[in-house]
This record gives sequence, structure tokens and C-alpha cells, in this order.
Amino acid sequence: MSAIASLISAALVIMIYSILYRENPLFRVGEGILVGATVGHAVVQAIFNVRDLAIIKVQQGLATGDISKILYVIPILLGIGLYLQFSKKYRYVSKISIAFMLSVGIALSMRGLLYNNVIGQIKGAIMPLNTIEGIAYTIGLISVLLYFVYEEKTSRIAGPLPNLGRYVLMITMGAYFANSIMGRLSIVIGTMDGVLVTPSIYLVPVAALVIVADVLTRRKQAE
Amino acid sequence: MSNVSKQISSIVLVVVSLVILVDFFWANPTLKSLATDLNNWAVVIGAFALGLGAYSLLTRHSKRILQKKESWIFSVLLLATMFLFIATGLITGSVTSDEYNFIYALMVQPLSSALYGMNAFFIASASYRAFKAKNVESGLLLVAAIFLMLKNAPIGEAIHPILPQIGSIFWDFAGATGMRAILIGIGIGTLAIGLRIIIGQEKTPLGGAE
Amino acid sequence: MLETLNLASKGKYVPKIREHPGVKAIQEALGRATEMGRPVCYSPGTQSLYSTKYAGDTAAALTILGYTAQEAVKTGADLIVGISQPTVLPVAEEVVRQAYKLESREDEYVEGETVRFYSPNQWGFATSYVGMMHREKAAANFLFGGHAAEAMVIAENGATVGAMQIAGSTNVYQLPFFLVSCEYTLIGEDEYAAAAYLSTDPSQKGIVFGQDLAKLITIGLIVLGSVLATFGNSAISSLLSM
Amino acid sequence: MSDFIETLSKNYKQVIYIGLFLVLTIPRVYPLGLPIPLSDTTMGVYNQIEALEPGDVVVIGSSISASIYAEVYPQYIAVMRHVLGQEGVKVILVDHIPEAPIFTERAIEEANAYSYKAYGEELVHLGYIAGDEAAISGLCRDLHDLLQVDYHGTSISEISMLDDINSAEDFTIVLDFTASADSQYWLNQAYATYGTKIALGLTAVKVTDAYAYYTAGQIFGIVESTKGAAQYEILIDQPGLAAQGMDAQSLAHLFFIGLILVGNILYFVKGGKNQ
Repeated sequence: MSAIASLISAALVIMIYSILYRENPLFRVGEGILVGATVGHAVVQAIFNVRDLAIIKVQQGLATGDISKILYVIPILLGIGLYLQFSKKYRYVSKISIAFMLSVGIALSMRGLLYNNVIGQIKGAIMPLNTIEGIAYTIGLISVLLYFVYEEKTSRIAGPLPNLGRYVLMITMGAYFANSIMGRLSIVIGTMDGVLVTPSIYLVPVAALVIVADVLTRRKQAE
Repeated sequence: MSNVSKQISSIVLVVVSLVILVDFFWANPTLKSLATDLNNWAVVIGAFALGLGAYSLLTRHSKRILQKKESWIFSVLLLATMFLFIATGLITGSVTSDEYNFIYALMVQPLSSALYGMNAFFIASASYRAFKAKNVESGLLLVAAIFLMLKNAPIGEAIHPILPQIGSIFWDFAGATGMRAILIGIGIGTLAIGLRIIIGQEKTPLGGAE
Repeated sequence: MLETLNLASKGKYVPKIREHPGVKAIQEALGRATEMGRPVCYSPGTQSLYSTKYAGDTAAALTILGYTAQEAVKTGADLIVGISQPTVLPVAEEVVRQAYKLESREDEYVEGETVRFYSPNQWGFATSYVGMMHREKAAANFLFGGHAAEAMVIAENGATVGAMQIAGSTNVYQLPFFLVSCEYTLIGEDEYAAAAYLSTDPSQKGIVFGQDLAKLITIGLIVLGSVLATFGNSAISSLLSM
Repeated sequence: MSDFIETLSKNYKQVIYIGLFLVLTIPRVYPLGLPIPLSDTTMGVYNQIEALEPGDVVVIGSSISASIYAEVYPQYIAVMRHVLGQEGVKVILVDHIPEAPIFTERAIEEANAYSYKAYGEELVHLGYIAGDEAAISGLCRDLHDLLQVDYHGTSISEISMLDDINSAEDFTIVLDFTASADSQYWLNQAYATYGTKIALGLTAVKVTDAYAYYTAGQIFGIVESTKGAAQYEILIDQPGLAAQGMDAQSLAHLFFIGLILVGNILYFVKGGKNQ
């Protein structure tokens, strides 16, 4: 990438980081560019998706007489149906399209989670109770599960276990919080590597000066 | 009229989800290809949905520009960038062309990694603000976090080799207890909400709370 | 397990469900916002309606959105909903419009402003949402549904502008961040239970009880399996591997 | 003075942000050389590669995308440099997600791979193979049956090094760099079926699941996040971005712990009142 391009990239990074100081016009420049770019990107991808996933398939289907490919006309129609929500009279058509997407999503996540989260995790939880870990893990797990029991009578019968579950949950949250830090630091270090090279590095003192000037003028105004 | 549509919607819900669910329990090549097709269909409809979003964004920002609302200039910038990407993508015919890669690497990559990396700064401010041992719960949260940090950073082992070991004990415990229970809970919860949607008890996501 | 859920949902027994403090806090946050004369904002996540992992999460977030919107209209708080996924947009618009209609305040719903589409990209969404919170000086911020790494960027900026924040998610990697940055966090299944709790239909509470039963069965399986495993019997494990 | 402290506590966030910025930048300018102890998991990978002999075949899989680039790419290139340095060893590069080939090509260029190994004779890039577990299973069963061309569009039958490489039985070791499910696929398809030795390069989050396989002896090593990458760079005596970044990592972790402690001390000094 040329020097000018890397300078622009670095400037955009600094603009976004300026939100750490306060909301300001430079942040809004970064915001506008990022939103515009990502929506534009999504639009392009959507157009190509419709072309590659649907229109080409329908064309192939018509050419070869493959019915399963011709049926790709249906999602195209359902997709167009989404736009009928602007018409009060035909809004119900768009609900069919939404129902379709929702049912695909919910069914896929039901079957995925049933296997991975429920059966897989129960299988993983079964362990011999002849070690300290085995006993501690089992009690800990049961307590947290009891914490997630919402019916009042049942949770009263469980006694102190739901409370213990809450404590175990806190240990979990603390551990998962800390464990993600290294990855996030790697990213900020990587981003800074892009800024802390010539000529981009000269933008840092400029940004610092702008902020100092802003602090001083704001203080004066406050007085 | 809308009654008929409601019926169609419920039929779609039940049939489509049953196909996908049954495909999971019963390995059958026809069913499998049908389930894959249904999934692709959803992606196609989703692609059309993007037009709704783009339209909404376009009207909101062009209104701002036309009414010369405060800071309308940022709306101009937003729409200009959006059209730049659309035009580049459509003219070069792909999102992997050199020109497209150039503007993507120039704008989207630095901005998104800047935001992603900003998390590190927020971890710092949250460490100071939120990790206070006000009670047993927050005390445990804090202790677990500190030992995990000492496990991950090479400095922990340099201070004392036992520190990462304690961290590992916390980590294994957290994974085998709290995380496992959360995952089981989410699995059961998703099954429940899925059933509610499919049998038509949960109407809100279809936008029909009447 | 499926059978239990189904039976309980049709059951006549209406169990008493423990209320999560986060649910009550939604009203508190709305009241506070009205007092301060500042708006509240809501994000139903950055995952699509047909996401294979977070579809349930998104659906629950939309149910809670319906409740929040209605309560917001009741208390007179200004509501701004930020949308990331285009597939969620029409649904969220409809849900919020309905809520305004139910309180006969349709005139207060502003097309394109009450529910705003930002960007399907998580970071494009995050900058807009964060910028909006700063500019509108949000008094409360509700984050439900599937959020990814943008979770903490949004939540910490919310804390900076002094918003009271209530979050819920089933993304286990983001929950710790919500927990430290927000006043109330609905962890995993809490969110689903809240969605059921908030619905007016009493039979919905039955299904929460069904979920409870499923968890008790799970505990039973784990205990039984572990005891058997201690004596070298792996009957339960092999049963589950079928 | 008290005025100063008041401004400070009011703007504590900005003070913390400046602090973190300094903690991250100072070690870049003045490297501190904080110790980086070597882990067994990293040594496992290193020793196995050191023990390779001419004629051995190394398969390197990748699921590197922009989102895990910062954590996994430094490991990928460090290990690749090490493998390239082993004389007579054949290297097969393969990608498991559509975004990965760009990073694979970038690594080939950065590691100057062609000066170590001639393309097609000792090094080949197969590119992205669609089909998740089925793709890896096909690769393990019969590479020639699965693929027609490599990443550059050259016909597989024209690539001489692949002549006597047919199935996973001919792979000496497999190294997979990922945060996705393909590590599991390799375990299922190559290790479980053919007994091929496997090692992984992973993000910090992903390591947990894999550690159990390591202790059970099913994988011979793990390179863990940027920490593992830094260790590897030191092992092969080519300190790169990861090793340089470790100072900042260590300092930043200490900074966070310090903030937690300071926050708590202030909290208890003020008598645990609400601030």
C-alpha cells in the first residue's frame, strides 16, 4: 500500500479512537465512512448472492429441466414479497417471507443446540466421582443448573445450592473475561503497528495537540 | 384476507421447521438436499431484505441532507461512501477484484480493527470501575480474573511458576461447571422458544402481537 | 425432554416464576429516563433472523422489545431502536408499531427514526449505535439478542454516557463483558425466561416450568451417569451417544 | 492539589486510556525484554518438526481469517519458517475457509518460501477446499481423487511431489491453524482413522478444548495464541511481531491487575461507600 493510503488508514484509526476522549466531528467522519462502506459492501454481496444462489440456479434449471433448481424462483418471489410491507393492503405477504426465514433459523439452531449444548454437554459432564475434581465439577455444575431453575417452589427445595451456583457463575465469568484479554490486546497492538510507523506516526502528536487545545478551550468556556 | 395469510404463515413455520428437524434425526439424501436448499432459500430472502435496510438508511439520510439538518454533511459522506462501494463492486464485477480489495483494505479494515481493538481500552476502564470486591460474588469474579490474567501473560510464569497452574485450575473449573451449565440452559431454552414459535404461541417475532 | 416441554406448555398448572431483577429494572430504567427527559435505546442484537446459532436469541430479544416499547410508550420515554440485520428490521418495526398502537399513540411512532437501520456489519453497527448514544445522551440502554465482539464497545460507551444498562445474551463469550459493564445482565437462559415471563399469555409460564423440569432431568442424568461411571459402568454415556 | 485529584477522579477513564496507550507503545520503542518462558505444548511442536527427516511430508492447514489474524497468523508464519528450514521435507498447504488462501499466499511471500523449496517439487498450495469435514475426509482418503488442480490452477497430476502422496498414511504430520471446527475434523479423519500425528495452532479461547487432547496424547503440541507464537519465534531464533508484542502483553496484563487493585484499595479506603 502506498504511503498516502497508509496515512489515510492511520488517520481513520485515530478518528475512531477519538471517541475515547469525547464524541466529536472527527469520530463522525469515521462513523460515516464505516457505515457507508459496510452497507455498500453488504449491498454488493447481496446482489451477487441473489445472482449466484438464485438467478443462475433458475437459469440452469430451465436449461436442464432440473426442478429442484427451478424452485429457486420461490425464494426470489418471497424476497420480493418482503417489499410488500410498504403496502398496507398486502403487508401480510411479507409476513410469510419472515415466517420462512424464522423457521429455518429456529429449526437449525434447535437441532444444533440440542446436540452440542444439551446432549454433548451432559455427556461431557458425566465423570467418575473418585477424584476431588470430579466431585467439585459435578457439585458446581448442578448448583448452576439449579440457579437456572425459575419455578419458586423447586428452587426453595434446592436450599443453598442455587446461591452456590451464583458464586460458581461469577468465577466462570471472571475467568472468561480475563481469558479473552490476550486476543483483544493482540488486535490493538496490531492496529497500533499500523499507526506507529512513518509517516503515520506524526499524526499522533497532532491528535494529542488537538485534544489538549480542546481541553483548554472547554475549560475556559466553563469558567 | 389477513386470516388466510396467518394460516399460510403458520403452515410455512411448521412444514419448514419439521423438514429441517427431521433431516437431523433421519439421514435421507432427498431430505438432506431439501434441507440444504431451504437454508439457501433463507439466504436469498435475506439478501433481498438488505434492500429494505439500504432503503431505510437512504431515506433517513437523504431527508437529513434535504432538510439541511444539523451535521447533514456526515450524511453526504455516508451515502457517498456507500455508493462508492456499490459502484466499485458492480463495475469490477466481484468483491475480490484489486480495486475493490484496495478500498476495502483502505477503509473497512482499519476502522473495524480499530473498533475491535478498542475493547482493550474498555477492559482497562471496566477493570477499574467494575471489579470491586463489594460482596462475595464480585470478589470471586475478581480473583478468578486476576489468576487467569497471570496464567495467560508470560509474565505470570516468570513471577512464579505456580501462578499459571492456579489459573489453569480456575479455568478448568469454570469450563466444567458454569460454562457447561450455561450451555445446557441455552440449549433447553432454545428448544423451548423454538417450540413456542413453531406451535404458534410466540407471536411477537412474526410481528403479530395483536 | 421435548415431550415435557410440550406437555407443560399445554398444562393447566400455572407455576409461580421467579422474576429476574433485570426485568423489573427495565421499568425502573424507563422511569428514570422519563424523569431526566432523555431517550432510551434498544438493540436486538447483530444476528440475523435465520442465524443457525442465535435465531432463538434474536426471537427472545424481539419479544422483550415488544414489552419494552409498550412500557416506554406508557411511561412517556422516547425510544430509539438500533437495527443491524436487515432481516430483523421489518419485524422490529412491526413489533414497535404494534406497541404504540396498543397504547393508541401511533402518532408518536416516527417511521425511520424510532426504529433505525444502521449496518449489517458488527462494527458499522457499533459506531452508529455508540455515536447515537453519545449524541442523544441516552438515559438507558437495553442490549438483548446475539451480540458479538462489539458488545463491550457498546456497553462501555453506554456506561460513559451514564445510561442505565440492562443486557442479556446467549453468546457465552460476551456475557462476562455485559456483566462488568451493565447494571443488570440476563445470563443465557435468563433471557428466554424473561421473554416468557413478560408475555401476558399464562400458558407461556408453563413452558418455563417445562424448561425447569428438563433441567432437573438433566441433573438426574448427570448424577446417575457419574455414580455409575464411578463403578465403571458407562450405560448413560453410551445411551446418549446413540 | 485537591483540585487536581478531583479532576483526575472525574476523568478517570481518560487517565486510564492514556495509561494503557503508554503501556502499549513504550515497549515498542524501548523493548524491555521481559522473560517469555517456554511451554511444553509449544516445545512439543518444535521438537517434532526438528525430528523430521528428508522425504517426510508435512500438511499445514489454515482457517485464518481477518478476525483471528492477529492471534494465529504470527504462529502460522513462525512454524512455516521452521518447516521450510527442514531439508528435503515436503510441504502441503491447504485452506479450510474461503478467506484463508490470501493469508497463506501472504505467508509464502513473507517467509520467502520459494527460496527454500521449489514449488511443485517440495512445496504445494492446494488452496481452499469446500465441504468442511467431507473435504478433510476426502483429502485423507485419496488426495488425487478429491482434487483436480492446486491453488494456481495447475493440474494435480503435473505436480511431481504429489506422485507418491496419496492418503493420510503418507502424511508424516499435520499442523492445523484455526479457531474453527476443522481441528476436530483433522482429529476425526487423520488421527482417528490413519494415526497421523497432529498438532494445532489456536486462539486463546480455543485452546481449552484442545488441551484435553494434548494431555490424552492425541495431539503432540499446541501453539497457543500470540504467546505461543512469541515462544516459537524465540525457539527458531527469529524474533518477530509476536515476540515484540509480548512485552506489551505482559505490561498490559499487569496494568489491568494494577487497576483492579487500585480500584479496590480506593473503594475500601473510602469506606466502601458508593462512588
